[in-house]
Amino acid sequence: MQRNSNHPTICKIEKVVDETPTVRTLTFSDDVLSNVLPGQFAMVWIPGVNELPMSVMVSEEKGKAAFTIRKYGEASTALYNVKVGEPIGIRGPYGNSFRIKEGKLLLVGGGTGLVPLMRLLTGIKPSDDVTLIMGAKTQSEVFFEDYANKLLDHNTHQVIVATEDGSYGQSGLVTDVMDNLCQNTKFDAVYTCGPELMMSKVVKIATLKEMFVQASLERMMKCGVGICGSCCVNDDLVCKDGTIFDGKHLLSKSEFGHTHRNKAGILEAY
Amino acid sequence: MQRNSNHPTICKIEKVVDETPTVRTLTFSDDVLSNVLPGQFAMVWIPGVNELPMSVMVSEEKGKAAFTIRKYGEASTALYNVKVGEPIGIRGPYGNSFRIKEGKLLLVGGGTGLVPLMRLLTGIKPSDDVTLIMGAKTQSEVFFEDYANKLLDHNTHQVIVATEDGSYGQSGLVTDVMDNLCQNTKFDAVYTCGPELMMSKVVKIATLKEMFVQASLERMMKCGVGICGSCCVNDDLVCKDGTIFDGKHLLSKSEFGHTHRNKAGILEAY
Amino acid sequence: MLETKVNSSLCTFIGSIKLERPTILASGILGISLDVFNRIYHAGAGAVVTKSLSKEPWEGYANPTIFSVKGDGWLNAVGLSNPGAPNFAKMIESNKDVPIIVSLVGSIEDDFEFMIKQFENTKVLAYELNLSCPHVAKVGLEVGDDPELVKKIVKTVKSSTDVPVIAKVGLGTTNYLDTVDAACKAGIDAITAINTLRAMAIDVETKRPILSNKIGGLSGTPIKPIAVRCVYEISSQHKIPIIGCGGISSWDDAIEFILAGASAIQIGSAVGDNWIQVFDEINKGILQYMEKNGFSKIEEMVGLAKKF
Amino acid sequence: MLETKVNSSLCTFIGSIKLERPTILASGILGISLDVFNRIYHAGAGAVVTKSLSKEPWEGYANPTIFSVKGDGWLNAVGLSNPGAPNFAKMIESNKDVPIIVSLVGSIEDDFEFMIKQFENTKVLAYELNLSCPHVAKVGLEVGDDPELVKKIVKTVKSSTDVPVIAKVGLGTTNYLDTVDAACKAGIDAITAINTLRAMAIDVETKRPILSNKIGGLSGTPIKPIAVRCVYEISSQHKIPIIGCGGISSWDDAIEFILAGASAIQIGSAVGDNWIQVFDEINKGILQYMEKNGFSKIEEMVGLAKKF
Ligand SMILES: Cc1cc2nc3c(=O)[nH]c(=O)nc-3n(C[C@H](O)[C@H](O)[C@H](O)COP(=O)(O)OP(=O)(O)OC[C@H]3O[C@@H](n4cnc5c(N)ncnc54)[C@H](O)[C@@H]3O)c2cc1C
Ligand SMILES: Cc1cc2nc3c(=O)[nH]c(=O)nc-3n(C[C@H](O)[C@H](O)[C@H](O)COP(=O)(O)OP(=O)(O)OC[C@H]3O[C@@H](n4cnc5c(N)ncnc54)[C@H](O)[C@@H]3O)c2cc1C
Ligand SMILES: Cc1cc2nc3c(=O)[nH]c(=O)nc-3n(C[C@H](O)[C@H](O)[C@H](O)COP(=O)(O)O)c2cc1C
Ligand SMILES: Cc1cc2nc3c(=O)[nH]c(=O)nc-3n(C[C@H](O)[C@H](O)[C@H](O)COP(=O)(O)O)c2cc1C
Ligand code: FES
Ligand code: FES
Repeated sequence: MQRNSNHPTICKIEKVVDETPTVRTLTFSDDVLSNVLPGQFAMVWIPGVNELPMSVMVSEEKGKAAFTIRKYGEASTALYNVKVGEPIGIRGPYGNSFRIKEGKLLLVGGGTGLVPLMRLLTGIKPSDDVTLIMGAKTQSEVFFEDYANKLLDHNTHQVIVATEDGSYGQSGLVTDVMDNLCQNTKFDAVYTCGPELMMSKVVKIATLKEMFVQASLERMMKCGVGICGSCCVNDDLVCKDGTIFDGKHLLSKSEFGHTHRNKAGILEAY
Repeated sequence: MQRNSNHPTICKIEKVVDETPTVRTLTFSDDVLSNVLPGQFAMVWIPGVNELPMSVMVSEEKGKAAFTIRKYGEASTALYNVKVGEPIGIRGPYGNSFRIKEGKLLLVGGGTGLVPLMRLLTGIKPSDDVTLIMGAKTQSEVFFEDYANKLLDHNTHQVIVATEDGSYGQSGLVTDVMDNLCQNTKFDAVYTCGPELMMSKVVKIATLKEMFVQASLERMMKCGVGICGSCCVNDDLVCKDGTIFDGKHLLSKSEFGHTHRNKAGILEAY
Repeated sequence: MLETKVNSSLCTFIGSIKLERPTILASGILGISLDVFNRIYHAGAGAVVTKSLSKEPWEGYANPTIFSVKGDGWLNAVGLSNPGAPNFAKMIESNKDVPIIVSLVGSIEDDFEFMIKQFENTKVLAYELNLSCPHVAKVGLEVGDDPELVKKIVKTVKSSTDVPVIAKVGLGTTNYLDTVDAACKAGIDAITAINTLRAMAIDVETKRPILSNKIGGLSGTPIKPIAVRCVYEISSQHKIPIIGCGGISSWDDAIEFILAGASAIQIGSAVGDNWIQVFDEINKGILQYMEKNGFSKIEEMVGLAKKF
Repeated sequence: MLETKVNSSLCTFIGSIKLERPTILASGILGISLDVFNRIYHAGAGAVVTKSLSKEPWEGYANPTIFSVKGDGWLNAVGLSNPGAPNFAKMIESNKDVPIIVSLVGSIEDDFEFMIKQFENTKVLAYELNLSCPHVAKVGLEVGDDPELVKKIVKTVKSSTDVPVIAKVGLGTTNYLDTVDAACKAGIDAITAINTLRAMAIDVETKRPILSNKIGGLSGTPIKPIAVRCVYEISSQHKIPIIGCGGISSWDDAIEFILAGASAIQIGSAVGDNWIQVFDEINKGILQYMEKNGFSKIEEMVGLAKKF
């Protein structure tokens, strides 16, 4: 069987790790997905249930890749529940990747939005000075803190956790933390992934301070290849033109941070 | 337009040369056909008329190839009549090629069967000692004599012409000439192409004298790629397993030299 | 601006519908947002067809809804997800520049009449009736397979609007030429041929049909020779203008449809393979072909293959 | 000897027809000579189907009759050239080893009855009625599109012979499932699905249809998803054994058809792409798949995709 990157290839889950009570990482062997660019995603088929776009998570083992899933609706919960030895289908990788700059880098992530940022960390230079702000509702929902510190072992770095309820790390939103940090520090680049309202704020702060910023967008996706149109943000197709866009570009789009489309393609406010 | 070797590619005829009152050479530009192996053929589409298998003839110009056609039935006559600037379609090249040996080589050709032998001459070593016997009904039907001599300029060689009516060269059949020659000379290899009864005789003579011999067969062809079955000789498909076969192999086939199939696939005696 | 955008040789007529360029975005491809229509128009498309719209919004089927198969084909069963005609009409109200063909899907005359009313105040180049989606019950091909119903629908639609109306046909369980015939008799202005072909893929590892709807529609390169045949057959039997669709991904594909009898062509799956520059590439290729072959207008080429 | 030739796991039953291996040479492919049948059988095919035979010898159409198209497809209009049933019967009289399925084409019951008589003294594994060739007038698909005529033909044939009879169906201008239904009601033993699909290619340089018959049949990779769908539909509606055919070129294609409901599969165009080792390659792939997935018999896999 010849691989066709737009046709589901079956992989068996080899390892399941609970990151938090609602977030799990499923690891599997796949040469193609183990080598994606930071920010790229795959369409993941849960046989008999649905197919979902998922950022490709780093695996420490060669030839392996992973997905880190928050259980949410029917489809993500089904994927979350896939057991070791069970099959999923993957197609891709799709999407562009972060333009990785050098120097003082700021990464701002929330929830599973941390996934593409983790892979980004595997692509930076040892000379970079990296600040990662990661957000969660509460202490038990914090994940990837240790892993981020480990990936940044050889860099000047700080990993700041912010919880909304203040149960761990700093209290409040990641954007509050960012706002504070940016009073005194100018970063060479800011990268963000997470809830769109959060990203919208990150982009605005960074742009105000004239810092280069990129955000990775999420939209309803069906094809992942620029056919169905379901992922559009104004005239951009997130799957094909993105998922990563420059902040300046995003601020020119009336839909960014305001609306997204539902399954019928109707615009809904965030 | 991407080339597909099994789909007709259109070429325009650039030169027409009359070889005899019934034989013409049409030259055209085509990189692929200019580089075929000796013995390979193409399927040639005469738009609106038919498509015929044709051995690919050598052209002296780089990037060009040719067909040398005897006008015979409707299709070959239509091809014969294609004018400079008119289009034909070609697909291929198809078929295997002669296994070229070294030393004393004997080539025996009749009519347009000389075409693959001419290309074979372009592939031999300067150290080879080459004898070419070419047959024709009568003087006016002799062609490629000068061209063969030219191709063999740097070799020890002789080109012997035999006409059935004795109007030119030796009188009689090429096989008579061959029989005589082989009384005293053992060739390292014999190659033949032409009417099947002639080839059958050549193969027999060579085999009797324990000389390596290969013949290039002609059969009704539709697909050229081993689908339609119309070109079969016992369990061989001439287009795919041939057109060139070793003499020993051919002598084990009850149909070689005896029968061929018509358009309906019915066996007919030669 | 692209050179092909201002070249009058590329201008074509589908009956009374005039297009600056013969390349049209097919229905269901990127077809849910006015901003995207603008982008595709400016990328070179002569017109865009909307996603097929129904009276009410439809969510469509669960994923997987689209993936590719061997031989450069695509299989889809999106399930006609769309925001519904009323929402959509509102969204494109502000349209000024883009030649938009509104695709409609429904089960009976009244559905179509209702939807057309929604677009009364909107700039619409033409309507395309989807009589051919092969994987949604009671609409599309199930309508197209019933020539009597088609006749009724076309009559109703034609009496509800002055905008030209196109019928999009496909291969179903009756003779599609009867459907074409019914549409022509009822006064249709043009025919689009063809839609996707009913098809399926099974994953051998999980042993399941891959599409959530199990059966879907095949599009792209694989269906081209079938679509060319249909355009040739329709144009051999009717004087109706034809829009060719099915597997067009390069300029020579487009020319093949034009020679078979199409006055314009639609491009769908190729957008997934070659992205939206495909329109400009095909336009350029058509222009070069016309220059090389001494044609000055698209219509000079339409149906030339029928001569033989 | 090939390892797959003696492996009983590959054995399959098409109703009462037992095959050592599930891979069959499709009709019209290399199908005119007993010596070639022997070769293909020994290369791994579980059976061979002859070229479709008519009462009289037919010359078929002028070339071009076969060429390939984009997407790994083939277009052909050979025009059912064949030596005629009487000549052919004589030729295969000496057959001892090869499981030969004789394909027959005709317009009325009597044609088929006449032809079957010719084979009375010949070892024939089964007859396959070609109700689906899409490019020759008055036979093939024109017969298959008429379920009443199909019923008559099948009844006549079934009463003329004890050898199992298979009907080969394709997609025409009526619902092919009605044809299947008619054949089943008349007592057919199995269904082969599908034949080539009516299609066409035009050369843009000469502006001509390439096939001398203009319209022909599309085969190979492009039609696979359509063929899989048909096998799935037939097996979902009827208890009849099915032979899957259309675009099979690798073991996973074969498995896809088996999961859809086929008890055996036929291979046509892939012979042109991969030559006759394709039978052995596919047999080996099926065996490996069976081992990996814990199947010990083909029949355990037949129709598994219908569960979902
Ligand atoms: C590029 C990209 C990368 C993503 N990466 C991750 C990741 O690494 N981890 C993770 O947990 N989640 C990720 N998601 C989100 C994920 O795809 C699902 O949207 C989410 O898991 C909720 O799905 P659900 O079907 O369970 O919820 P549902 O209850 O069905 O839907 C909840 C909401 O999720 C969104 N949604 C549902 N289906 C889709 C779909 N096919 N495409 C996009 N959005 C959809 C819609 O906004 C919907 O309203 C990513 C999304 C995108 C677009
Ligand atoms: C591999 C190969 C290479 C050939 N090379 C040349 C060549 O270089 N020059 C040349 O003049 N001829 C060549 N021929 C012969 C040529 O293809 C024609 O057979 C011949 O020109 C007569 O064709 P016709 O249609 O004009 O005659 P017709 O009157 O139609 O047929 C006369 C006889 O030609 C043979 N024939 C017809 N059509 C075909 C066909 N499609 N395939 C094979 N045989 C056919 C049949 O035996 C037929 O009875 C070659 C044939 C083959 C198989
Ligand atoms: C994902 C997808 C969605 C489609 N949706 C529609 C639709 O809503 N209405 C319609 O008439 N055709 C629809 N089609 C069919 C296309 O418009 C077109 O007829 C078909 O894909 C063949 O063209 P192509 O080979 O260029 O893709 C859809 C096709 C695809 C691939
Ligand atoms: C050159 C050619 C000739 C064919 N002739 C016949 C025929 O005589 N009878 C028949 O039933 N099918 C005929 N077919 C159809 C094949 O048997 C088969 O159904 C079809 O090609 C699809 O299978 P494939 O995709 O594996 O080729 C022919 C196909 C080709 C390509
Ligand atoms: S997901 Fe289909 S266009 Fe982006
Ligand atoms: S010409 Fe068709 S098999 Fe040889």
